[in-house]
Amino acid sequence: MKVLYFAWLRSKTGVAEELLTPPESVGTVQELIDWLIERGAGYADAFADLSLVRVAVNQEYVDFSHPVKVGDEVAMFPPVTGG
Amino acid sequence: MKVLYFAWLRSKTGVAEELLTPPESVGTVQELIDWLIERGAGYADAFADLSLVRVAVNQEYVDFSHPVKVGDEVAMFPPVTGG
Amino acid sequence: MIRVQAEDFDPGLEMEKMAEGNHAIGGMCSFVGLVRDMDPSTGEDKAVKSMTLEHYPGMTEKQLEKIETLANERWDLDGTLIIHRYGKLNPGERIVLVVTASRHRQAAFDSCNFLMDWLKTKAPFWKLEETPDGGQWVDARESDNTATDKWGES
Amino acid sequence: MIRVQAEDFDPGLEMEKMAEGNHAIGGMCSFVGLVRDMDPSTGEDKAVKSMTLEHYPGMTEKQLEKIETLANERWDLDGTLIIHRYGKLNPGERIVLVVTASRHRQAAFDSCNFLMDWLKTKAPFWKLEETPDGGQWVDARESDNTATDKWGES
Repeated sequence: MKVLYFAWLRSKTGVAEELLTPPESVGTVQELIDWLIERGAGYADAFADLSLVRVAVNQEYVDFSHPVKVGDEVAMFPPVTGG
Repeated sequence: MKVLYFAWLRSKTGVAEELLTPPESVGTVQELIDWLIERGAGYADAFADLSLVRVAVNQEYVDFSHPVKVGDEVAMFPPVTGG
Repeated sequence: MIRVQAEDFDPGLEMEKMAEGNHAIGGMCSFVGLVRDMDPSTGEDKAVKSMTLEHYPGMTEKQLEKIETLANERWDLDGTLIIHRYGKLNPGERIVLVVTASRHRQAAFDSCNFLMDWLKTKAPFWKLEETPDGGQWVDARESDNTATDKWGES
Repeated sequence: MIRVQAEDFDPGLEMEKMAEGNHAIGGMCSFVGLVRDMDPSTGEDKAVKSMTLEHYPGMTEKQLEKIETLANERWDLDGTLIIHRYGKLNPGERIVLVVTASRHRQAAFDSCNFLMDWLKTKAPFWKLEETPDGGQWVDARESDNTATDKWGES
């Protein structure tokens, strides 16, 4: 599973992109985030307030209950500020 | 009094601009139009349907009850179609 | 700023000039009106060969300035421009340009929309279209009055 | 058409290209977003030295295409264009261009406004502003969500 972080989520996790193999118990976005938070303080900081986190799976917006599986591209980022 | 006609009001009256001296009994736009209608068939045709006539006195929109006096610039035209 | 002219204009250049040196501007909205070739009575395309825009010199400038003032009173704007052409124009040619600049996106959109709606019902221009059946004065559309009404009393 | 690019663009030229050869178009609405120098936290002018726009390549294009399709389903349009830049930009530089062309004036205005509102809440771009206090990620504004909501479910 490829996981991408943008804007201040990238600054806080210290990672732009990583290939991860979460345990089988991780089946949704929410479970992926819970698992990431255990990986270190940077992740815990990045995901401290989930109201500021948006998620896309395979480049489509999804909510936290959306399934994630092997081969997915999961992106985590703050609300967008383009335009 | 200078009287101007635009668009099809000009075509129908056959006049773009004329200097007129209406009788003293002409005190409003409506009275001016009534007097013009008596001047000939072109005017009668131009003013046959007053719902299609707009009037400006001294380059400001007015309604038919607006006064007209010596020295005024009175313009008669159809609803505008610019833009 | 308002301009009433026979000559064409360059919308990109006009926008560039308005934004120049003012870095408080967040956005600019523009509208360009073009000569259509559709016959307004039959709805048939490619029917209009050319169009002549007649106007009322003096009153046109007065009305456009009044409309521009109204927009600036109503919205917080960093710039407004109205250019309207007169004379003979061919299908595809530019007739009118409205540009508004503001700190706020919606103010730019709304004021530009307002200026176009008002111009359509208040600026003394009349279109004479050359069609295969001869010259036809374009009728005013009730929808333009309705469009202006949505901005309320001004 | 959509384009995501580092390079600047020429709004006038883009409009010209869209109108070319289609004399059914009655009007074109455009919006150009510019880099402001105002500090978003303090409201102070001339505080932003530069801005870097980060984006999510791949998803950006997908989202912009989706937004463009929505606009074309909703309005009768003769052309739509969205150009969004990324990378480092200075105050006064162009960020985004939206152009819509239609037979009908209000369709051009509304679809351009819709595209900008949707782009503001859906296109994956993030602004990092360089201020005297260092780099600051710009916060999303609730008003942008409200602006998008006015177009209803899409």
